[in-house]
Amino acid sequence: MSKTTGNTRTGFYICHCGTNIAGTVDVEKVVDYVSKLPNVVVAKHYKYMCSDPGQEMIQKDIRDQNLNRLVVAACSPFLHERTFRNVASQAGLNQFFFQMVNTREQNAWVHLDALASTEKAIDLARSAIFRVAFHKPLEQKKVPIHPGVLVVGGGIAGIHASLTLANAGKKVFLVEREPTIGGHMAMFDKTFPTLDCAACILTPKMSSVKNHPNITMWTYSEIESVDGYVGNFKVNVKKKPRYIIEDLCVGCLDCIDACVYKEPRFFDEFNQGLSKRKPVYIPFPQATPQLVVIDPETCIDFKSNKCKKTCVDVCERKAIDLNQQPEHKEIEVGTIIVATGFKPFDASGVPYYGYGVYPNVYTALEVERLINASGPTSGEVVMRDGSRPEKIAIIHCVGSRDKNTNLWCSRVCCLYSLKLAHLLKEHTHADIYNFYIDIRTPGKMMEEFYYRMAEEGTKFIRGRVADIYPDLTDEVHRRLIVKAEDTLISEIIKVPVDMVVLSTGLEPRADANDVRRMFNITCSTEGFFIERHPKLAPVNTFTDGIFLAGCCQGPKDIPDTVAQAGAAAAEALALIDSGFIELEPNTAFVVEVDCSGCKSCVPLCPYSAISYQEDKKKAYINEALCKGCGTCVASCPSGSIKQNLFEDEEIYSEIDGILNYTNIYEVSECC
Amino acid sequence: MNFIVFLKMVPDVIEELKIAGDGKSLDSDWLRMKLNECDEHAVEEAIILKEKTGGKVTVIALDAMELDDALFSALAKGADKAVKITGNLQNIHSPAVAEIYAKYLKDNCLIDNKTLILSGSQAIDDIEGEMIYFLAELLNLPVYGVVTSVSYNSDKNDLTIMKEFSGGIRGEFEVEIPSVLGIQAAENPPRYIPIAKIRAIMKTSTIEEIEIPEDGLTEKIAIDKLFESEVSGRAEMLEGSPEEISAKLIEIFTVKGII
Amino acid sequence: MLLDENKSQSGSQGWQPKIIAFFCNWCTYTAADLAGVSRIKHAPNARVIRVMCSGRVDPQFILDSFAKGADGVLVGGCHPGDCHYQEGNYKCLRRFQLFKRVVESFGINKDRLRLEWISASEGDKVRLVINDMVAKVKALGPLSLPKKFSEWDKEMNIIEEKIAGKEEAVHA
Amino acid sequence: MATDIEGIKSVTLETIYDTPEGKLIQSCIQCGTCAGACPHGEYMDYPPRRIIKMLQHGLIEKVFETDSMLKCVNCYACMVKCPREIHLTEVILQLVKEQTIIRLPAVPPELQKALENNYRYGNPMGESGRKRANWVTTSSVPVRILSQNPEPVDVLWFVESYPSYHPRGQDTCRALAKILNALEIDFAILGNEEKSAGECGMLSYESGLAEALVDYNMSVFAKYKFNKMITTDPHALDAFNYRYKLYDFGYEAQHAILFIMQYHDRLKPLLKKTLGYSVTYHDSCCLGRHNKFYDEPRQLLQLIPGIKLVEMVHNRLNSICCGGGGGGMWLDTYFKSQNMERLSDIRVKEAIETGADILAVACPYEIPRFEDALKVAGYDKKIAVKDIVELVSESMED
Repeated sequence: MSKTTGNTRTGFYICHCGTNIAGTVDVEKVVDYVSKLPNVVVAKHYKYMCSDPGQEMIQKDIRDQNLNRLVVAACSPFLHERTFRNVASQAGLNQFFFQMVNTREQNAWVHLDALASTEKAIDLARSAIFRVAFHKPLEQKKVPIHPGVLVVGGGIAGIHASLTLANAGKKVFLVEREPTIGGHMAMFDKTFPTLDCAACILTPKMSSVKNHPNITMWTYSEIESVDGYVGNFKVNVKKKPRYIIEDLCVGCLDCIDACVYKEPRFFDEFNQGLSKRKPVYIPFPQATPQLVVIDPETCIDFKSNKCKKTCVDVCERKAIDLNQQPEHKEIEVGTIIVATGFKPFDASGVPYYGYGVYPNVYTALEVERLINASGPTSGEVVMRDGSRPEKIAIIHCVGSRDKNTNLWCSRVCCLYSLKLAHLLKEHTHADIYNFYIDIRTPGKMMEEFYYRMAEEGTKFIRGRVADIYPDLTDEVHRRLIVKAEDTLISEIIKVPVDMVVLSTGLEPRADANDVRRMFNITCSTEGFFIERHPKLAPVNTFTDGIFLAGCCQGPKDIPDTVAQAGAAAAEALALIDSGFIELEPNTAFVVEVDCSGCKSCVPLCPYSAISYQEDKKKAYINEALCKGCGTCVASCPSGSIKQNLFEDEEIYSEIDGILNYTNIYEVSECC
Repeated sequence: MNFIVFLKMVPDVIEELKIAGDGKSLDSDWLRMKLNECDEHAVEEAIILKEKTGGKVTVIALDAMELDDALFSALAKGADKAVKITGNLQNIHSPAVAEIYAKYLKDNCLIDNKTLILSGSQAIDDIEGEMIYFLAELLNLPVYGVVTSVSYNSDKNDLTIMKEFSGGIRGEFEVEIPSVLGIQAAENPPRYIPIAKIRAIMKTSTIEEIEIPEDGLTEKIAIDKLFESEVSGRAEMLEGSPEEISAKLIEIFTVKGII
Repeated sequence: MLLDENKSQSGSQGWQPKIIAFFCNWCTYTAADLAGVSRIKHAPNARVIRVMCSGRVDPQFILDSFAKGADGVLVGGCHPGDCHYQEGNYKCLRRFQLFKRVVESFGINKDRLRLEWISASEGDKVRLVINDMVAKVKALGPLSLPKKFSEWDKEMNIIEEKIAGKEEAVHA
Repeated sequence: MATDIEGIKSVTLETIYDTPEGKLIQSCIQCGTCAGACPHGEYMDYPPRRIIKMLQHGLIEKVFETDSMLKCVNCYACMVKCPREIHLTEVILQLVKEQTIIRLPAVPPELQKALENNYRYGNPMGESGRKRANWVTTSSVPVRILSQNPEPVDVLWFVESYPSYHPRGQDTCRALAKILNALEIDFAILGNEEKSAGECGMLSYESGLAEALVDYNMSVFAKYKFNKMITTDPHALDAFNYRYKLYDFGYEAQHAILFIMQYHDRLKPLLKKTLGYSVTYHDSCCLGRHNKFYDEPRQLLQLIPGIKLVEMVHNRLNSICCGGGGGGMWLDTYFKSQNMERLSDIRVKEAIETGADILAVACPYEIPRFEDALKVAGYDKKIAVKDIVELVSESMED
């Protein structure tokens, strides 16, 4: 080693983690080796280092043995770095005189060869011991947390999280992309397993959001950019023009009647196209806010500029402004809850189910609208050709559990398929056939719900449908034949039905990747956002201060969504109420005497934290702006920029440690 | 039981046969040889009998083009031994063939009450199926041709065979062992052998070769001339509606004096 | 006295390469953790050094690793466009392209130095990359720069002594 | 579907669980899509789903005792719909089929004859090899035969057996010759030296036969110099692209339709005659499901002036097999004895339903099969079966 830092007294601790580490790594051998290294005063192994006795043992050693450096080889630093830093500081040691060795996730769990695994553990232990000698005492900077919260997405998750936070007295910005909040839940008729009306339980919450003094609700709006970090995010929101002056519109809907289009003729998104709307419309009667919106894609005035503008004339309050421009708002918040929801699988992605080809093949969401009393048929189940179905097939797992589409189980389809079986039977008295691969009904009262549906006479056929085609021999009905193997009796069956319902799975939103980048969070390859820990931090992301709620994290039902939204709100509250956040001190700084003033670092910083001081002819780093990536450090030709926690000496000593370089050097020196 | 099956390669009529310049033999340019169909049945019958009674099947043939394929195929089907008789085999016909086979049997096999000799009951170049009769004569054994089924009676150590006669008449015979059978059809059609198995057998088995002595054959038959049969008449295709065709038919039949 | 990696390396029986891996905190290090949580087994030859961003990887770290006995160096960062610090990975890439040529000009085989983009969800890619790199470095054999350095030092000493001897002779 | 050809080559039923394919098979969720998708599923004692379960339970021997796999027509319907992406048609079913054929008490005679003929004569119909190139004498344009003129050639056209011998197949050959000639392609055929490629159906039954034919054809290819290979038979195409590759076949093999489509700019002005047909196109299993060429044949049809394309109920990925694959070509009598409805009969009903004048195909098996089926249905005067290249050639006439 080039130099040591005086009287270094290091304690080394390796955790068994039950058998998780000790089952592969020979911990005694590691301790045996490490105890012979220079500077090491104590080396111990223990069953669970993170447990109270483990922590106490370390603290006692720090005090009794006068340790001034601490190395713990255990799990990933993502899990317990904070724990052991606390151990150090509680024992009176600066918490940054600590280094953690990842011996579980990146060693014991991924290797089979115990010898190689132990050798790796020794190399990395030595590396940490070499490194920790160069650590410096650092202070964490405390930054106050802005008490405002941004909630992205106004579905049931966003609604519930917003209300929870607002009720706790926090200022909430709820941003929704569509003209109304409510999300998918607003489209549903009834909810399983209780069969209570979705609108009845959702719309009161929607109006609470609208009326809550602590909630600023921006519909028809999108997030444009997110800057800053936990406690202090700066968010730009774009309010798309709905061509209505919100403050003036009272929701009388006269403009809709007055539209030059006498009949609705455009695809009605809310009713899945089963009905038509006009260019000026309100998505559904309980839409919140109760404001119309003008769709420039279909409005004749936007296309030809020759419309008589009857809508403008009829509005007594002069609330229509066809020249409205997008509005850009900048807000400051301390925490963010991402609740962007899901996208139903596009059923034409399984071409052999004939969606889009045969008019009587419906998606589950379409059927929700058909059954809904406020839907396009006022709750009458009438098919596109005007007939009423006598035989209905409900096909589970469309776009789920299939490598050709989506690999995962969408978790809610079994139960909503059961629910639709019940509702369709109630509305039509038709014979219902549920084609399924496995019936999955976990959760409270769910299995009971399944039995109830079975008792109601729903026919269950265990087999994934392989083909749907019109019966060419049936001149009258032209029923659709649903072909599958009933795997329980090993017979190929062909069921003629009038209507097919495709229980489509849940997918991530198409723009999940853009959202992920904007918020600096991660998503799996399929596009669901990844939580910080699947069990212990299910609503946290890897980015501090950003939380997840609802189906953007993975498919889930309404109770779980609401529970998760509550949890996300609680996490946000906990942060806000702590009042401040402690930042990692991994910022960069300039050692002025060494700086030659070459300015090569200045343009490298994406946060403009580096400036050039004309008077001194030196670079200067604004610590408040520095995020601690270290890019400038790596490129400074004179080595005058240093990064706390990642100083050159620290990394070189890590390399030395891994390669056991001093020993080699000594050997070559002495011969 | 010891099953000895004599096989014969015959011209494959899938290719048009041409008479060679000498007017006495077939043009060998495009000539392909294949195993005589009845002989395939004889092999099949021998293997079926072996599967029922146990024993050993030996297939024996005079050398010819593509014979090896046929012998390996028989081995793949279940024959135990294949023998190829080589030598000057030009202009050899049934009596001489029988003589060669008889000599082979006398030199190499014990013909006892556990030996059955089989061969196809006819071939395209031996419609009468003479060979087995010549052979039986030389061996002094009973002989039965046009056999369509064979079953072994273990209690009496004899066979019950079915023979076909013209006019759809069949006869059942009790036959002693040893004897010579000319097989018309085996109990089942010749079985299919995956080519992979034949190719494997080619790598692992060998064909025993025996050379006949230069002289000692008493050829009693010689081909004088080969010629193609003359075209005697042609089929006439009738065209038109069913009514027109039937009218024409009646006219033709009347002219020919059939009706 | 440049290295010539085309000459076959001998005497490497039972030898296991050591690879130093600089992984960025947000993507690749997290992916390596994910590989662990998913129990995705891979070759035990890589030793990870965590940095906040691949942009922090100073070319000197790579040189230092080779000089001190590493057989390979792997740098892992976020996919282009995914950098936690907006564009640190681009800075790394820019530097890396240049540096790769420098390393090659030293006679170090290009397979010993590798830059990979591995996102936090790509646990299996960690396995693929490490296994592939270990296989390639194994095929190349040990680099053993420290040993070579000391041999070269000795040669230099002898040469220097010779030169000194000659000079003395001249002086004499 | 990316298939690991090397992997498939070495897989046997005994070693299957040591392969990635075995892991897939173990992950089968028993959903029954394969059985439901199988055009003959209802006639099988052991449809694919049960076969997988029997294999998992070590009871596969029981499957061999039945003729279930004899009924597989290699149509890839199960494979393309399998939610686990198990390579049913490509791997496991082939292994079971081969064992089935080995252990059957008696191979159906028509099939046995076809297999034996293919081995002995290089074509399943038992025709003389000497007559393989006879169709050339009636071609309106010269067709070079390599054995007579062994100069290097750009495109080797592998004609295959049905096009070589079947009268309607020969129509296709003459049409293609005309198109290639008009496009000024330097092409040639092997003539009498060519033998059946050992198409995929045969390959799945009979690896030995396939190897014998591969060995033979490879030895013939070695005699000549050419750059790429084309064929009108999707089965031959599969043989070259999936099987011959294992035996160091280093050429790019292409279906004639795809080859022609590369020259669509040159072809378009040649198509002068307007054909006022309504055409429905039958996706062949190998070209469609196995190689995902759904659009190219339709694009070529639409290049022809006046053609109106209509679709059958089952099209593209969901097309119904003509029943000729996997040996089905020689199992009609056997299938009938099992009271199975002929797939070609089902298929032509769908074609009739479209009201089209022409049932367009791109596989030589389909012309005889659909023509027969139409005769049975009494529709042979109302709708004609034509290979796409025939239609292209027709449009080239003034």
